[in-house]
Amino acid sequence: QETTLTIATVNNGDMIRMQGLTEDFTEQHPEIALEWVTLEENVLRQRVTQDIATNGGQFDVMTIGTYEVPIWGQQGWLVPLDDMPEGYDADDILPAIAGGLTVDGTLYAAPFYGESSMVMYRTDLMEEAGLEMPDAPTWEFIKEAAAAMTDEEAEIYGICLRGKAGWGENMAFLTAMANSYGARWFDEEWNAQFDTEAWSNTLTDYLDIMTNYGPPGAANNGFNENLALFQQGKCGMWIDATVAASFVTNPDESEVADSVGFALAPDNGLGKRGNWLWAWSLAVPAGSDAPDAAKTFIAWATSKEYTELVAENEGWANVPPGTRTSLYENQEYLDAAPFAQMTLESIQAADPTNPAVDPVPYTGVQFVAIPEFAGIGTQVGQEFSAALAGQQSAEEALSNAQALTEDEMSAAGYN
Amino acid sequence: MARAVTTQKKAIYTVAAWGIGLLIFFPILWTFLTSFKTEGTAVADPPVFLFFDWTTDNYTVVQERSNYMRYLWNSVVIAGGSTLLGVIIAVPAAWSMAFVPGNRTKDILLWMLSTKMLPAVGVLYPIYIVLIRLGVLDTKGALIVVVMMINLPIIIWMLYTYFKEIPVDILEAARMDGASLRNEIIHVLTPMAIPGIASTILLNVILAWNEAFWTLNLTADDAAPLTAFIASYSSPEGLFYAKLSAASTMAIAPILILGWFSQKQLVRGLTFGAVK
Amino acid sequence: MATQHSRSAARLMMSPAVILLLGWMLVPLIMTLYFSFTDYRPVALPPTVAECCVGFENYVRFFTASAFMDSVWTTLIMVGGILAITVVGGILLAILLDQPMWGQGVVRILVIAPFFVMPTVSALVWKNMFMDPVNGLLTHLWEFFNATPINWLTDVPLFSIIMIVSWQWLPFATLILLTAIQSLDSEQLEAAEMDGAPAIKRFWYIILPHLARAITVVILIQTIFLLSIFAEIFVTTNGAFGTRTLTYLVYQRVLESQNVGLGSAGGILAVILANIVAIFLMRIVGKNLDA
Amino acid sequence: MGRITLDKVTKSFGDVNVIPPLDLTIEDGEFVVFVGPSGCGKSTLLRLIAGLEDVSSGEIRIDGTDATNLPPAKRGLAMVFQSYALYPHMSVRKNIAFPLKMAGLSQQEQDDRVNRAAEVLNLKDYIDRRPGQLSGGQRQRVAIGRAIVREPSAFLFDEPLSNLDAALRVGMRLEISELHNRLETTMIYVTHDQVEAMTMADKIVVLRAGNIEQVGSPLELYRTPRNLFVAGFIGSPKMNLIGGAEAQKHGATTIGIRPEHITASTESGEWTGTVGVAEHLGSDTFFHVHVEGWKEPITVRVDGELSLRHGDKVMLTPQAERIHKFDANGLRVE
Amino acid sequence: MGRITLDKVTKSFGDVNVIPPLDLTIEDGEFVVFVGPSGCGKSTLLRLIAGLEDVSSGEIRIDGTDATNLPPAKRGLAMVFQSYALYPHMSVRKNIAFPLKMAGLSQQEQDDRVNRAAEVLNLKDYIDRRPGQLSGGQRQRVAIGRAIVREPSAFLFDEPLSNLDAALRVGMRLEISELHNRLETTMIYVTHDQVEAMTMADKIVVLRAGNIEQVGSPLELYRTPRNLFVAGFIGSPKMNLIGGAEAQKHGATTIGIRPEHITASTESGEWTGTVGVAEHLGSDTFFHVHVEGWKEPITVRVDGELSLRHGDKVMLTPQAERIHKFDANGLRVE
Ligand SMILES: Nc1ncnc2c1ncn2[C@@H]1O[C@H](COP(=O)(O)OP(=O)(O)OP(=O)(O)O)[C@@H](O)[C@H]1O
Ligand SMILES: Nc1ncnc2c1ncn2[C@@H]1O[C@H](COP(=O)(O)OP(=O)(O)OP(=O)(O)O)[C@@H](O)[C@H]1O
Ligand SMILES: [Mg+2]
Ligand SMILES: [Mg+2]
Repeated sequence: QETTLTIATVNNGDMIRMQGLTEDFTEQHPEIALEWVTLEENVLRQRVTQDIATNGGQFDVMTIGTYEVPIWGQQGWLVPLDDMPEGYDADDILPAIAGGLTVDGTLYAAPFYGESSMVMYRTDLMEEAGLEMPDAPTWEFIKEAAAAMTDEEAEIYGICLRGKAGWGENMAFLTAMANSYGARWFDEEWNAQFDTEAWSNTLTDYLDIMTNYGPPGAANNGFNENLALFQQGKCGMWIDATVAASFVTNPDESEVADSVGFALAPDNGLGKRGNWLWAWSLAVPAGSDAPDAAKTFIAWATSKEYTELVAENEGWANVPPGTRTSLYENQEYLDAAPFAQMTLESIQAADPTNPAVDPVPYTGVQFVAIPEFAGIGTQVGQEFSAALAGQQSAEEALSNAQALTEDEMSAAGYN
Repeated sequence: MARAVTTQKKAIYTVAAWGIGLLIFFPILWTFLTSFKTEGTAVADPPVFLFFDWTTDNYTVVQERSNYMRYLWNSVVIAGGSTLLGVIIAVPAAWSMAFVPGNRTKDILLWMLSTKMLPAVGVLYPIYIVLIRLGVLDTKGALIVVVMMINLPIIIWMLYTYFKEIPVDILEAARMDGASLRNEIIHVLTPMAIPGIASTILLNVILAWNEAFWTLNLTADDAAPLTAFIASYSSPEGLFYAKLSAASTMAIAPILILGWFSQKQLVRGLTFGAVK
Repeated sequence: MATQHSRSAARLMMSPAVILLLGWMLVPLIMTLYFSFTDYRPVALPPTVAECCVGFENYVRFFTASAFMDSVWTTLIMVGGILAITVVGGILLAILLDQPMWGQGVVRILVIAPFFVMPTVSALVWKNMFMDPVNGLLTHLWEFFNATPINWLTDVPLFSIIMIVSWQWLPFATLILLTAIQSLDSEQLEAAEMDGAPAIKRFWYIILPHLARAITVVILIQTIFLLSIFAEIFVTTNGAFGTRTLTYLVYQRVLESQNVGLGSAGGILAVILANIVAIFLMRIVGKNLDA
Repeated sequence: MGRITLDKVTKSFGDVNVIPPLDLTIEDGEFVVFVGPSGCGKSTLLRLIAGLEDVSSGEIRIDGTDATNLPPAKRGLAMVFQSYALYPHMSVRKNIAFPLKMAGLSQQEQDDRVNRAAEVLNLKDYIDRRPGQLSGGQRQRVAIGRAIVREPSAFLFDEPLSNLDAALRVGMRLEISELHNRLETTMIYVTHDQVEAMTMADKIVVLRAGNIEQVGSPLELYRTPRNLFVAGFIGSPKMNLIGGAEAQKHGATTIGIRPEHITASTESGEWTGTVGVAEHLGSDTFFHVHVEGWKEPITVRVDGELSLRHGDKVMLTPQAERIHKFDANGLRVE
Repeated sequence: MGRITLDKVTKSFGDVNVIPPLDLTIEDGEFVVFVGPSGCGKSTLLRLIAGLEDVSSGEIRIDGTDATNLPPAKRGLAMVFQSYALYPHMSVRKNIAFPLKMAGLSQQEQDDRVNRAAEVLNLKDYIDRRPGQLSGGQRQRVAIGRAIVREPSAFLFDEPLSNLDAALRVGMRLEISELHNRLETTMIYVTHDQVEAMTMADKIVVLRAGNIEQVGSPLELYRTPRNLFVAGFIGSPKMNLIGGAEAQKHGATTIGIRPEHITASTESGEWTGTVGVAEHLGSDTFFHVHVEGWKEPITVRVDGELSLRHGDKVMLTPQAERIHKFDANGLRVE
């Protein structure tokens, strides 16, 4: 009797790699067959949300993020993962990550890989510019370095940042950045805060850096576009997900593999750094008709053994990072991955329950863990992206953002 | 106007038309060429056209990542099935409207066309829910029906315009000759309308093949066609021009080849009654 | 042809198509209409599933949001722009292709090709390989001429999308118009020539009026398809920078914000607007259908 | 085996009453021609008989049995259409065999009958061509072939020659007449060409706006037209119709005299006029003569020898016994 | 003001030589008709004159000046097409005014001329309709109207009546003849209907395969056809052509005698035959008589009174002075 699991995954490298290694799983579990549905991030998110909201039951395993897990867990849409098979060692999961996947003490998703954000920079260019990157830079320094490294003639841009609209795209970066500027999305009464000085500073600085030292067309750049630019040697610095580290240091793909340095995300001395926390995790929707098989698969995909399997086949540098403490105690990994330590530190530096300088009523570092956020975040993202594209000023963008957020929040019944 | 065309004039027209033709075709050609480059050459500055080391690696990579044949098969089944089903339903309807027109015929025709104006995103939820209730989400059958419904108005309209060009006399002659309605349609109307039916089928296979909203949203795996295949390439990581090109080439090649081979039929029928 | 017998046969043979289309239209439409009067936010905390009834609240909200009017304008500009480019371009191209030349068949194959390309693919290819501000071919082209490259999708996003979609639909317009031009009775052109009309006037007074019917058909068919443009926007700008059409706005409400009630209200508004456009167009075409 | 009776048949399209109540009997073996101006309902009448249209009221009997509600195929009639209505995708052989195939005849029987028809109609050489490869006359023959293989009890022709050029028309006209002589089957033939009507018909039915104006043999109609309409419609060139004082003299509102019944001379005659257009056909010459005080010119047929030119004076004398008289209602007065 | 000369004009389409070297002069004010069977090059010749086709070699002179390379608009000719080629989207008024508009005439002048033309052609009532709302004859008139407003030095007509029905054709034929009488402009008229040719022409040009077979007035052609082709082509019904022993008697290979030049009687005559089909036109009757030993039936025109039926014996006597003799090459022998 064969069970078929339909697995929805995002089309990024680690997930694709997993598809190549499924033989290992099917050998262990001949009674389970796997079908992969690989989709681009936005499409995936829309598809799984649609499916789970209507109880469509098309998928047995879903790849979802730290944003969805707490909400969906609360809705009772996910199968609890507290009875994982023996030897799974759930306690090994990094506490910061596990915290984001747990609702009322119950784990609802298993992290496949985790990430924070950090500064990646070109050591050679930094040297040329006569500067030295501190381990924990300030925004002030980033600005200075970006100016020094920019050489538009040679198509080298001092800094590459996300500009593409979307709550998981530019807003992930900007929300995290805002945290370090002392800004927040909502005050404790769920009032939108885009009319504050802190947000104004955040956005003005962001636009300032990007227009002066960023690549052209930055308003359309997301993770992938920036990665491509960085790999081609066109960016001096790039502040983005820690997972990027393995790509930019991979000599097969990157032209600048041997001259990349890492630093913690910048701060403004207010006590919060501008880094985020994210994990792509595997969860079982409540509508699945094979929850047990699904759990078996998740256990395999997020286990230590899987990590070793990847290491064996593709090298340690390519194992999915950021989920287990044990990985960061593994010397082989630390040797193969020069960015490991920085990744771990970044992850640990993020505090989802207390993201901003001022107190907030929500959790989530670079997002607000309420269902309405996806819609609001994307609209706000579009305003900011439009500002980056030069279609409106920072003030206009902020007041539009403020208005639409207030509107949406009142419609959703928050105030 | 049949006066001698000077060779010089003809040469000018030839150059102009080829120039514009190649310009229009260029994006496809470029995609095709890029699919045989390495990622490095794909973004080389200045761009290289023909003189690079041709490699088929991208195709291998794409095939490893996703089972192309399976998506292809689903596309073929959905495009073919929906068109076939659509034609079977549309032929009698078009016959009725063309040969037994009533006062309402034109209104009905236009109403049918107006159903195409339902914004798909607006009715996704209802359709999704209906399909869940029926338990046919992610099945080829459901997709065939949905895509058929989307194209049905176009099929009916096209067939209607061809049928109208067929002289009623001939059908009446068949009737006088003792043909039943069924025989009239099978032995007389259909063979006479073959060019029109062929071009209707072609156009609708193309539309069905390229239909991207429903095929993406109503499938997960079992019924996912090439539109879903390409959706996993819309922004992969890193340098990806070559792989994107390979996947794109694979997604459009079958329909492009079909279209080219049958362009005469397609073009002949593509008038929607626009030509008198 | 019109005996009682054939009329009843006709009614019978038309019914499957009519019933199916009626079902296809009514079921979702009624459900959407119902949803539009409910509070339906399946992922809210706590979730609401079609909780009846909130009156016209959804409509009011959708209608009064500034995004609504913007999106209507965007839709009109986008559809209008594409129509203008494809019709004008199609006429010129059709006239060119109608001239004697070598390799006409091959040129036609080249011109027709974009029509076969999946919208998603076309958007991806244009976005990444042509309009990319760093690696795009157009950027290289601009640089070759020492011009400052254009950031297509951020500086002129609407125009860029119009170009991409026009590229896809130009072949369609060209083909229909070409067939129409070829159907022009050559004696009419000869008569005009005898009457002393030079080429340009023959075009203006004879060919163009002859094409009127074909042009209306092109406009009607394309409008139907263009009103629901989705993939091209989704892939290129995600609705940012003023490229959010009404369709896209509805998409954002329903699927991104998961506010089905609000989105459904938008959907109904879109249906109404689309039908206004449709009725307008169909009046014209309907008249032509008789002729 | 081909007696067709129409009993108070009417036909309306929506509000438009095309055929007012109409009675007509067509005898077995007769060659009946329906003539009348365009739009008078000839085709409609034929289609009612064929069963391609429903009558609005009244009854159609074929060989005594009520056929009013029979479908076309069951009436045992064959029709030849103006456009020929050949099946373009079938060879000549298949075209002719089609009704037999529909009737479910054996292949053997089909072949036999098709060959016989092809022989009769001289179609052997084209039997495997498609209609598109045939000339107009050949197509016409195929259409007739398709009609005769069914051995119908009557043939219906709707302007079968109007798409042919003049020379061919003459030839085909003869062929159809000969066919009728040979088959002796009822034929109903629609035309608006009165030469066709005159030369082919046993009986002509003159229609106007759905009404029968007169029924009779060609010569009957030629010699004693019942009213002005028939008088003007039958005969070529048309009968000269003269009103006013001249008609009064004969005690009528209008008199009519055919061009061939007027003698022209340069010396003496009853009427004096000037020659307008002269049409020389070689065999005959037609002069259009303007008689002072008359609105319409008088057409005169002259045998050839009289040489008159535009503007010449001419004297005309009608043959007294050939003058037709009509009253104020346009009806013939004897 | 309308003398057209063709000097060794030839025309080939690719390899196909449609017009071999051809010389022809059309005098000012003449009404010249080109006749010939389908495909003989009539339209091509007309289009060469119009300038719608380039000559392959040779020269075309209009009023003495070389027009061979002039574009159509510059030749000062107007053409009426078989399909009328009216502009379907323009009203009658606009159609007629189009050449004037192209010539840049003032609105006032345009209106004047259009009104005059409309008056002449009886188009006043339809002046604001579109061509699609007109009958065939009306369209024909509009086409002529469009031609006359330009006041051309010659009119070219390409089978202008072939799309009209028989009755209308007769009427339009007269109208065009009258127009010619009034305008006295050169007219070149293409037809394959020999009745049209006979009745309208001052001069007929008979073409066969691009060659001129004979040029002459209608009666010349009728009375002295130069060869068998012309003899068979001119005259309706066709001249009876008889070969074999009967022709030998007259010292010719073939003799020809027209139906109207044969006397029929039941009592005595030169030839004896049986009556086949009889065509009664009222005014005349045509008998098709089968004479023993002759392949083709002989057509005879009888004046009306002789009553013969199918199968009757009949005696025929040709009028001796009306017998045409042709030699082995088909050329006339006097
Ligand atoms: N299907 C129809 N619907 C409405 N009116 C019709 C229809 N068919 C014919 N008519 C009208 O009926 C009248 C008679 O038409 P019919 O075709 O019988 O004329 P006809 O004598 O055959 O003319 P023609 O010589 O032009 O063929 C016409 O006025 C025509 O407009
Ligand atoms: N454009 C062309 N290309 C090749 N051959 C042509 C062309 N136009 C005419 N012909 C040929 O030239 C010959 C003469 O044609 P034309 O049209 O002059 O004949 P016609 O006498 O007008 O015949 P009809 O009476 O049928 O109109 C025909 O054999 C025809 O096939
Ligand atoms: Mg008729
Ligand atoms: Mg011709």
